[in-house]
Amino acid sequence: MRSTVIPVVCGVMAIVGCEKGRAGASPGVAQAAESVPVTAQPAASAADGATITGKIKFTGAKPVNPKIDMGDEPKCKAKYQGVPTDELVVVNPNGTLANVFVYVKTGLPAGYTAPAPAGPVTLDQDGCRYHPHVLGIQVGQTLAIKNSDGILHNIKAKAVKNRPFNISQPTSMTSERTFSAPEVMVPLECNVHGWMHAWLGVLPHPFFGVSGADGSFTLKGLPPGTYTVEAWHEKYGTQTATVTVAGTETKTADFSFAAK
Amino acid sequence: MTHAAATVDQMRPPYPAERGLDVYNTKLGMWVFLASEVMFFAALIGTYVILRFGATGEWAKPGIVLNIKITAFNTFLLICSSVSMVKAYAAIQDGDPKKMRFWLLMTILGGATFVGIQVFEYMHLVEHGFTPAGVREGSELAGLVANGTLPAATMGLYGSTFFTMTGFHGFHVTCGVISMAYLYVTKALPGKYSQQDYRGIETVGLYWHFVDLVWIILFTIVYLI
Amino acid sequence: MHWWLPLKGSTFAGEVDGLFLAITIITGIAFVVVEVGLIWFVVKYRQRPGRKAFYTHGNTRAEVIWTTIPAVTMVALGLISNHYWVKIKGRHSVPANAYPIAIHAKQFEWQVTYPGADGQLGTSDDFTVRNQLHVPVGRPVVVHLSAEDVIHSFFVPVFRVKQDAVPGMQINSWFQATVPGNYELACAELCGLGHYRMRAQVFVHTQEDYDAWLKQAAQEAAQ
Amino acid sequence: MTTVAATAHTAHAHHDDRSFIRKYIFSTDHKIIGIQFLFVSLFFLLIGGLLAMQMRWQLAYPGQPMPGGGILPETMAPGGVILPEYYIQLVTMHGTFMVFFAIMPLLVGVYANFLIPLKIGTHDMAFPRINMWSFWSFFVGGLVMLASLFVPDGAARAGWTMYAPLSARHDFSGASLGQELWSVSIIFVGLSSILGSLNYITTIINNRAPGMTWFRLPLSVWSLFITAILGLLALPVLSGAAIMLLFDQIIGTHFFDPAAGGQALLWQHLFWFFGHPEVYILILPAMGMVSDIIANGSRKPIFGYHSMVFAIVAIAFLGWIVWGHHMFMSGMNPTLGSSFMVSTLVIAVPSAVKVFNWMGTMWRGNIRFHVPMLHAVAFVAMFAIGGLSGIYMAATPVDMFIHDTYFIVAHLHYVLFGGSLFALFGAIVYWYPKMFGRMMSEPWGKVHFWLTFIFYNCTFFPMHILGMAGHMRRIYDPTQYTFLQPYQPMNVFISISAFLLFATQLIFFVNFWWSLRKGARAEQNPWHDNGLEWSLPSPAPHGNWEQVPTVYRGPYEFSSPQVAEDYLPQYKKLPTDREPARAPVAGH
Repeated sequence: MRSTVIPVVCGVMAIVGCEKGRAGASPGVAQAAESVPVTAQPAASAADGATITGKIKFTGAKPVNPKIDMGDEPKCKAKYQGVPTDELVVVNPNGTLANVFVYVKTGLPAGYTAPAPAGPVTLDQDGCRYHPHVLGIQVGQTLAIKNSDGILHNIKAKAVKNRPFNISQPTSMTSERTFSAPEVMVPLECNVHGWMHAWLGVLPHPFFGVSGADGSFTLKGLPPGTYTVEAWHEKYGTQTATVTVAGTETKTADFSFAAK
Repeated sequence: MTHAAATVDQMRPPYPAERGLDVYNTKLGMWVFLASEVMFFAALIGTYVILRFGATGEWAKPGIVLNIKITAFNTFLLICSSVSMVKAYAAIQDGDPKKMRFWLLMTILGGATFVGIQVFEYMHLVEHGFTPAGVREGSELAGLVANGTLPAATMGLYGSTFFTMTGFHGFHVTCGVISMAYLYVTKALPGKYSQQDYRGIETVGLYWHFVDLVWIILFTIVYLI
Repeated sequence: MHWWLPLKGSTFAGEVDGLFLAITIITGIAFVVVEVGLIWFVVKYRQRPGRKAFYTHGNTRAEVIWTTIPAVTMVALGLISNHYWVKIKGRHSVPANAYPIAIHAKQFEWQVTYPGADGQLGTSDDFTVRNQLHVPVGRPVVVHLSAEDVIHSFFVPVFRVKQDAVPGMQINSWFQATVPGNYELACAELCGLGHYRMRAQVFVHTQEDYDAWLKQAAQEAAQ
Repeated sequence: MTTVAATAHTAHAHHDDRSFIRKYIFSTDHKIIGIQFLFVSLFFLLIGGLLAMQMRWQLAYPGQPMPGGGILPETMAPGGVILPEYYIQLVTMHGTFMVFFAIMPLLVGVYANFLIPLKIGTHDMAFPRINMWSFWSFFVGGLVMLASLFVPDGAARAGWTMYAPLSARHDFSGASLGQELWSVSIIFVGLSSILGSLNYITTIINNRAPGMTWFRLPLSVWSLFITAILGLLALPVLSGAAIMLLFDQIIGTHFFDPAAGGQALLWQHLFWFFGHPEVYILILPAMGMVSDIIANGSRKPIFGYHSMVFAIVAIAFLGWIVWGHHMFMSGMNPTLGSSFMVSTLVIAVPSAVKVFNWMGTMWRGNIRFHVPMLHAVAFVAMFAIGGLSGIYMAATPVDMFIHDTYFIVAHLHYVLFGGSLFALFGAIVYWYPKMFGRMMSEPWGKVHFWLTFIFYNCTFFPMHILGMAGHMRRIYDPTQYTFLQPYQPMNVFISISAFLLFATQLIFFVNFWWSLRKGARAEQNPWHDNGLEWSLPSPAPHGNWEQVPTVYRGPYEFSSPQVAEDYLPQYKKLPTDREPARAPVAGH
């Protein structure tokens, strides 16, 4: 029976072009994805071209993130000393705000195209939380979704401009997906663990970053021009700044979010 | 079928009454088929009734959403086409193929016009923002919903049921028109119907009256009530 | 591994199991009659050369008998079952003094809301715990079931209780736990790819343990 | 007229001049159409079985790579490990294929088409061309359903019952195109079934041979007639529901979406209003054919022919008012539950009557154990179990515990496999000579029967025990629940039996294909039966009779004292027989 089914399977697969995930994303890239600032772009162009950098300041009382009750997931609970909390608002010791997605919204020359980098961006599910919590990816670049917990997670991407998906990972494994259209932001969630949320920014160019432990970001290798740079935060919304750069100069654009 | 004897349909008059009931196969078959059609529309209408009377909040106001006048005329037209169908049937029973052709043609035209008007009505409704998914954002009707003239809660259900029920009825009318036109060209014009054998007319007539009846029910519950 | 029903954990578990046993006896008799009869006929009346079968078109009395007996049994069974059905699931079956707990089912978790100190749902001191159902023993508990997205089904085997949670509806289901302990709550209606893991723990406490837990949990939830 | 008849008769002469295509592909001959249904639905039976095997692997060895699973794409089983979303697709498609594309077409598509004209004595169906469309509509539906397994995001995954809103909203299920293709395919099946039914009904009412009065009809024809009525009235409801579901999926209507005012339970009511008559569509024809085979095997007239007929009719009527017993736990008004419980328990009575009458038929018989008879007796034994286990569900308080557990799975497989499928194996062997002019191998038939009987019970009986433990249906990994972990050995046992059961079926398929070419030539009446079809040569020629036979008596005159041999065909005229009142119509 199989013998007759296999060709059908393969044939139809070929026709509909079901994306096939290859297991294992290079850990190096995974680091890059998590470390700060993220600049998904070839180093060659970094040398020439301008740079926009800045810090995300945070003013006002530091809000408390809700606790997560991992009572029925001992495997995840074991990975924390204290009670794990949500990552809704992460304020760094130096009074800056982490997990802010900063990207060039407008201003690039018409028809500007950037080839998608070869390496994947890794989204790791570890301790029943997403790492990183906020990340960016280029159109066509591979998103490697990794399950380090070895328990069931499902990843539901509530995309609007891209094809939404909802896949599951019953054990430690890696699945891969790509995105075809720019979309800021694509909400990712796990329905098995209602608290698990991540935000994915899909852009056609490499000029984006996420503020990290020092609250800073850097957009490298910009062609000369005047840009609208937008900073997005999952709770405090967006802010924009207009920056004009030329040559290889470095301009600063700081943002400041106030507690609500 | 090589052996014509096996299928009564292909026989020319005098065709035999079947054993079993004294009804020829196509007529019996049509009655049986209509039984199944009844169940189909029963499912759609039953759904409408359950959703409408199970709905929380008041039901959408047909008088505001729809153009009752045009549809009333359309209903009248369909009833007339049923009458002309009867006339065609009576004509061929009296052995007057010419008269039968005329009335059959009238029926076809009536049905075709009905479908045309319904298409026009649909375009009109969608243009004003009434769609199967409910009221379209930023449309004329959306305004009426905003100012409370129309209930926001039930417009979606009304759109779903209205378009499904009337749509499938329209589909049935279209099928009827096509089959009548087919019979008109292949049987009526070549004069294959006679006082002895007018099974095609009788069978399609049954179907046509059924479709008419269904519309009267739909018009009442979807447009008037 | 039991070869029979699991532990009786609620007041009506006994009644359900009793009915189950009764049906097993009735069907058991029918089963033996049919299967033994078949085997007997198959052996006794197997083809033998030179014998002709007994030519008969039936026997009205026999047919009346084996139509009546099942009919009577079935109707009787229906009446008995209905008695318990009305008692367990009937419109007005929920005891007046039942302790309210709200359960909201969503893909793929149970959000259990407790009434807090005042024992009333819908007040400020309510708090919600995920995938943990704590109930006091020996006291009727009424569960207000609702669903977020798709149809789920609230199923606690030891309580013998099952009730679908339907989006757009609020359904009340009650039970009274009789044996303190730690059990499991499962989703019994296919609700998506995480269905098999839509599981919660059920803790049946003595009243004082329950009160203690309620107090502590409320504090944790508060901060 | 006589000239027409004459030309017709010459056309009957056994070489007929139609092209291969008209003869075997787009044929309007009821026998060819029956055979087309047979081949296609046997293929889908294998597909359904294959899906079940994958489920059983996952249940026995959760999360372990399935042998040969490597060929499946990453979206189904990466490295052969079945994914939860693929598992629920397996659950859904196994049920869908078995119900709509295997059992139903095997019973109705194959045997209503093949047997009705042969057994009532006519040349063909009333509407041969509609009959052809019925097959091709079914075929298209099958292809669509098969294709839906391989589209992006995979096949439908809400169970074969497609409970909304899981089935209606892609963001809930994770499926997309596959879910829509399911609805499309079901609409085709519904159309096919309606076209078929109106054909069967018209033919049986109108085209019976002279002397073939209603109460001389074989029970197989009676049950197929009632089944056709059920199909005619039930399938349109399913089609309507499937259309609404499809609209919810693609044009954003809100029939089943509570978020926008729709009603989730509406789908269940529509589905089960179709679904319960469907249950009887899946068993009545089996009962009818088993009655024929048992009478033949016992060499005795059917015990209580009339009450058998009335039982079928009663089941058909009651079948319309019991659909709610699938919804006792759905939040439906409990008072309705009470009435549905009573009607459900009452419907057990006619089934009981049939079982006892079958036993009565065997009582003091002279039983021959040819392969069809073995399957028929197994049918009675297994159907009895399936029927009895149904009583547990009918009793609502017990249903509260076993609803949606493996007890239900056991019950429905005892009825559908132990019932319908055993009857079908019997029927296939029994009418094989009339279809293909050859006999299937007797010894291999017996081997297949006994192995099937053993492994079948090893597979499905333990499921009752799992159900009593509260083992839920449609779960991907039972070991997630501590209260189910002790039962894992039983799951393993069931799976191994299931694999052996599947392997055993290959014997049947080999026997089937081998006999097509190499089987012993069949004589005209190999089983010494009374039906009209046995008055024809094997295989039955195109157009059946030149002059349809006249019927002088009922179909079950075995061991009649009137004749020396132990059977007396309906078409055999004894000196004492008088011609029926109505002479045959010219040309028939």
